[in-house]
Amino acid sequence: MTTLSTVLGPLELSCPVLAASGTFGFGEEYSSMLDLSELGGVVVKGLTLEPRWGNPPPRVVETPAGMLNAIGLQNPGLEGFLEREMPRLRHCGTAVIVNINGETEEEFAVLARELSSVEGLAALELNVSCPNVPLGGITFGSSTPILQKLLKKVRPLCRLPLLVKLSPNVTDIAGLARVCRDEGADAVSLINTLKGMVIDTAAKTPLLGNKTGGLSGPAIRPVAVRMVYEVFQEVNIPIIGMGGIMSTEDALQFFMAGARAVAVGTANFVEPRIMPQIISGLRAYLEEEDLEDIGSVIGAAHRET
Amino acid sequence: MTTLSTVLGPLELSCPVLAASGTFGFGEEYSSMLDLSELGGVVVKGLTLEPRWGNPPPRVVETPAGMLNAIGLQNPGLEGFLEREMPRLRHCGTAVIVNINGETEEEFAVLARELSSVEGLAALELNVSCPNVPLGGITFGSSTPILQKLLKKVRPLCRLPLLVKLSPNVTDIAGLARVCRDEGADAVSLINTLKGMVIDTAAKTPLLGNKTGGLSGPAIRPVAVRMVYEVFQEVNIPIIGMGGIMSTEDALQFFMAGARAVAVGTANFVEPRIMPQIISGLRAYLEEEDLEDIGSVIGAAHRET
Amino acid sequence: MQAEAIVRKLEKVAEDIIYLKLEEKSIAQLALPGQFLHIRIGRGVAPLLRRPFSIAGASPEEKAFSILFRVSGEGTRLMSGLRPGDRMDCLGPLGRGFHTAPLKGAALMVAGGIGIAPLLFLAQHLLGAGHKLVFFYGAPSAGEMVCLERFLFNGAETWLATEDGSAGRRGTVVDLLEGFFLEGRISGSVFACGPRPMLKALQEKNEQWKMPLKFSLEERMACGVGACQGCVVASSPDFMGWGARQYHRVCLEGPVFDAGEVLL
Amino acid sequence: MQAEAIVRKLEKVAEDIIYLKLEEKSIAQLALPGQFLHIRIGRGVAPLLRRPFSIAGASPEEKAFSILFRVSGEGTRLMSGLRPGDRMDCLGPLGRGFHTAPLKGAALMVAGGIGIAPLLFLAQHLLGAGHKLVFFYGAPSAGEMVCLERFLFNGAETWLATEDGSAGRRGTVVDLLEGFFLEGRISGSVFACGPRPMLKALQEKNEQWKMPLKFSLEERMACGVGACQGCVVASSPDFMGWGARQYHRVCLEGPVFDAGEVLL
Ligand SMILES: Cc1cc2nc3c(=O)[nH]c(=O)nc-3n(C[C@H](O)[C@H](O)[C@H](O)COP(=O)(O)OP(=O)(O)OC[C@H]3O[C@@H](n4cnc5c(N)ncnc54)[C@H](O)[C@@H]3O)c2cc1C
Ligand SMILES: Cc1cc2nc3c(=O)[nH]c(=O)nc-3n(C[C@H](O)[C@H](O)[C@H](O)COP(=O)(O)OP(=O)(O)OC[C@H]3O[C@@H](n4cnc5c(N)ncnc54)[C@H](O)[C@@H]3O)c2cc1C
Ligand SMILES: Cc1cc2nc3c(=O)[nH]c(=O)nc-3n(C[C@H](O)[C@H](O)[C@H](O)COP(=O)(O)O)c2cc1C
Ligand SMILES: Cc1cc2nc3c(=O)[nH]c(=O)nc-3n(C[C@H](O)[C@H](O)[C@H](O)COP(=O)(O)O)c2cc1C
Ligand code: FES
Ligand code: FES
Repeated sequence: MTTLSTVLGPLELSCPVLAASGTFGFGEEYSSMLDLSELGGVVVKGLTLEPRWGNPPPRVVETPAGMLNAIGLQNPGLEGFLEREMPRLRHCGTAVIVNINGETEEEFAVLARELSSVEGLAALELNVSCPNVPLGGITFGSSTPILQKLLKKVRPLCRLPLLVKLSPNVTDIAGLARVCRDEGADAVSLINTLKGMVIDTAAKTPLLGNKTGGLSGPAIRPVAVRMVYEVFQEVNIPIIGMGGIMSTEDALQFFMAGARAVAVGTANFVEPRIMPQIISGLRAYLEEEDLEDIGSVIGAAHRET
Repeated sequence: MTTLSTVLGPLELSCPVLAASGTFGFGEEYSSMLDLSELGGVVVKGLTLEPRWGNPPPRVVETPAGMLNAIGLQNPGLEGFLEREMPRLRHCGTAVIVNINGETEEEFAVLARELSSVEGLAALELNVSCPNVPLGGITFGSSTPILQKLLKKVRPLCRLPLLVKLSPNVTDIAGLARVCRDEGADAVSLINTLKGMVIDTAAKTPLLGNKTGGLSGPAIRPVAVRMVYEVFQEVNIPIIGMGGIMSTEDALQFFMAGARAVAVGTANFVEPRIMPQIISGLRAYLEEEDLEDIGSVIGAAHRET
Repeated sequence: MQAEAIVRKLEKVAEDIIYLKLEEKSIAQLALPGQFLHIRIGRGVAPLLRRPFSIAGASPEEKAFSILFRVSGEGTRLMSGLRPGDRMDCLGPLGRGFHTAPLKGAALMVAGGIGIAPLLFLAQHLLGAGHKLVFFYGAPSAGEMVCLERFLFNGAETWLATEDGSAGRRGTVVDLLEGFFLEGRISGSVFACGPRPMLKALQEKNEQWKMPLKFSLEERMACGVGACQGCVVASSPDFMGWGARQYHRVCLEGPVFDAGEVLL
Repeated sequence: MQAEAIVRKLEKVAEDIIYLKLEEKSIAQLALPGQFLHIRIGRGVAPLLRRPFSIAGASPEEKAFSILFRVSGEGTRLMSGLRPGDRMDCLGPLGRGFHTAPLKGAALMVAGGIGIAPLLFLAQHLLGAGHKLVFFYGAPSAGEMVCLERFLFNGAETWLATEDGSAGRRGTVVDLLEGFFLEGRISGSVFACGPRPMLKALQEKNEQWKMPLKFSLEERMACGVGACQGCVVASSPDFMGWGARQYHRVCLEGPVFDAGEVLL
């Protein structure tokens, strides 16, 4: 029997395919279209301490083989999440990972501490890479000392497996991943969106309400694969790979580059059943290649041939 | 009469559309398909002091709405360029800009000095952003102190207008542009390619001979437009914008974001007559909008509405 | 919820406007007026996202439904090349449609341009239920109007307005409607769809008319099912408060809203 | 050099192999065997780059030419949906073809799989000029072989090899050819096209055979016209030296090379 189970430090997943944060809501919207228990897990929409209304519309725009979003972390806040979403999520049948966001170290700390005692969560994902908020967000993930300071504060308070979601809008992704490892993060999520802009030439103004947005989808896949490859090569920390995954073949690129799990984001919008499809594709691949587990594919592109 | 002429410091162009370096050879290959004198100028393939054979194949691969290249600066070297290419280029009827590359400051300095006395060149473009060479290249364009040191050395030796081609693979593009301005560069070229990778899953290895390559084409356009917008907003230096331009509409996004000229790269491969088409499209646009010159479009997306 | 529909007919019904008849049983059965389909164009990565289109009519007996679309960009250009027998991947029916009961007085349908699409479906329902119906239809010019008679064969009172005066009254459809209200010639519930400025004008004027007013909104969408928060429209201030949304999702809470719910 | 050709015929001639006949006057007139066309698929951004295809035949009288392609990815999949009357944007004819004069002895055509395409065109030329021609054609199985009789109606000696033995000799086409040489049954100039490992095997064996050997290479291309340096193949060491290229561009110096020119 082949197995798709995968281990990222203390986080064990029955299947290495997750729903990426912000693209799967709180797991409810797609639950009529697929069986959540087939997934490796769901990373829920970015959560903040207080409720957030997000950015003014337009918030999304298609770009060549990709899209920009500038949602701006619209979410019900910690309390709203615990009251309205968590009771259902707890029984959704798959690992639930909460993507947490703060404007200050203190906010991250409170979220990490409070959520650590919530029953039914598999891990926290520290989002230090949101390009769409004026405070916090990407600034925490753009400089090693700032990230280090944040992790020194948050890591001790977080009793769940701690993932750190890094930004591709940086000169040295491996340097940031190294800080994560050194400060005890259990894994890094690579990558969040690239900061981009579309100008509405008729209106002579940036199209998005927030002016800039985050680029996701197949367009960014080569950048994402490269960053996973680079971090795998240089830093000894488990990686969750994402960015433009639309097929089993795409997912395999990430595994071979070194990811121990992958997340699917934008593709959910295009093809709501894409995750189960990729999962069965991976199973078929392992069988065809006569491999026992997905582990034998992880990092394969690094072996000398 | 509408005019497309544009001014970037000491560099005056009759038309604001250039061929991007590395995508138009030394201007010869496409000369049977279009009249070079219609163009604003040609930035020739990256030149090094000594001849370079470049990277092993495969060197190019298509990606969603883009491509990776890892040519590795194959070129005939300064001497070969002056002997074999320059005599023809001098009479090609358009502004010729040489994209120069060094492994050391000294190599950049020699190139800048030698080329300054060559008759028939309009400007030099200092490439501090090539992602495909092991030495020099992008390292000069990834850190402000290193870039500053290079410019302090090269600027005084360069008697031609000096453009600096920046890399998008950085945390703070505006900071690098600021150094360019402070050190007397005449303009910045934004952007070079994003570093990316494609893995050949059948072979379980990176597809390109060089493993990584530079991502260009429409896929990166939102990133390029954003960087032009950001630099225009924060730094007072003329900008040549590029990245995924395939149409007049795309070019207008760059002008509105703040570029005084644009360059077309990958699109030349798709549609060899794309530059003349964009140029007549711009002319038609100015007439429809009843504008006298392209200058009135530049930076338009920054005006409050 | 996701289904492959088969193209049965594709017809140009006005300048750049195409009528597409499709066959798919469950959509034909489930569709309610005002709901939309989120359609994938091709199998590639560009166009990447699905495109939302209102359902313009449905016939459970024929297992068929239709959409009416304006060729305005790359996706609709590709759709205009569809041929009978081609397959189209549809998500839907999605969203909250026009909830009509109880209807006081006539149903006043106010359409701007391609906004006619969901109203044709609504008209089909209302005419079927024996309601009185008056159509107000505006477009830039006669050439951009779809021939209503092909859709409203049961007969419905119809008034036209064009910006260039090439058909009906010169002016906007809102002006046209206002004339009727001012003259006291009409009253009833207003159902509208069209460009944002038209809906905004309606919303403003309705502060005086005070008719029940529902309209269908458009906003750029990614998921189409409420998961991404991409397609929002601001709530009207009356709807705010602790715990309330400041933004409604057009795809889930809409696309049809009561005029009082949103801030345009 | 850039032209819009019109699809005249599209025919499946083997498992996943499609014969496409196109009409465009100047390409039909200028095409030389071994040259290729760089074809844009659709008008969108994905597929982005043009795709190179060898010209498989041309008839200036009919203003027509043909290509033969294997459906192997997104671009060729889209091409397989072309219909008569559709337009195809072609750059070309490009590259250096088979320069055949002076031909000593027979022309030995060695094709592996879809590599048959340029050799069909070459055969058309050589047969026309009255040359003796022998075809060696290999493929994984009979099902993947195009029916040669539709292309070589003038008749030419033909020998087949398949890996599974389902047609002709079991084994590779290079083994097949070697048999002929070892038995001394044949000699002449060799023209080859096929997968890289096949060409490499030919090149190696030819160190003993010492026949004139030319082959057509494939490499990933961007521009197709020599501008990007994307499509290179290493020069054989004999060709190196100061000022010489270490890499040849397949699109400009090739796609046809003398076996001695390149290092595979
Ligand atoms: C609920 C709803 C119902 C609609 N019903 C109809 C209908 O019945 N008939 C019809 O012709 N059009 C309708 N539209 C608009 C239609 O979705 C757009 O015209 C279409 O998406 C344009 O796609 P394109 O690729 O041709 O244009 P492009 O401009 O190339 O599209 C680029 C991106 O912008 C989005 N976009 C562009 N215009 C609009 C728009 N007006 N609204 C939302 N997104 C847009 C596209 O979906 C795509 O993501 C509806 C929109 C919504 C939200
Ligand atoms: C000079 C030359 C002549 C050719 N002649 C023929 C022919 O007559 N018939 C035929 O079936 N094929 C021929 N090929 C191969 C053909 O170009 C590829 O099969 C085709 O590009 C695949 O495109 P795709 O979109 O279906 O595949 P994808 O794999 O989706 O293509 C992705 C990218 O890889 C490139 N690519 C993939 N395979 C090849 C390949 N083998 N060689 C070069 N680039 C490739 C594509 O051009 C594209 O840029 C030739 C190649 C060259 C270089
Ligand atoms: C609409 C949208 C909303 C997103 N919201 C979040 C978020 O709240 N937190 C986060 O860490 N990433 C967020 N992301 C980033 C995705 O989780 C993912 O990292 C990125 O989209 C790349 O993957 P993809 O190309 O598969 O979409 C969002 C992406 C999209 C498209
Ligand atoms: C094949 C290829 C070769 C390139 N070579 C160079 C180079 O030598 N020097 C340089 O500064 N940029 C080089 N570039 C980058 C382009 O000049 C341009 O900055 C980039 O491709 C973005 O523009 P585009 O999307 O229009 O191609 C190269 C790009 C491509 C595709
Ligand atoms: S489109 Fe995603 S929430 Fe409406
Ligand atoms: S493909 Fe550009 S040089 Fe050959």
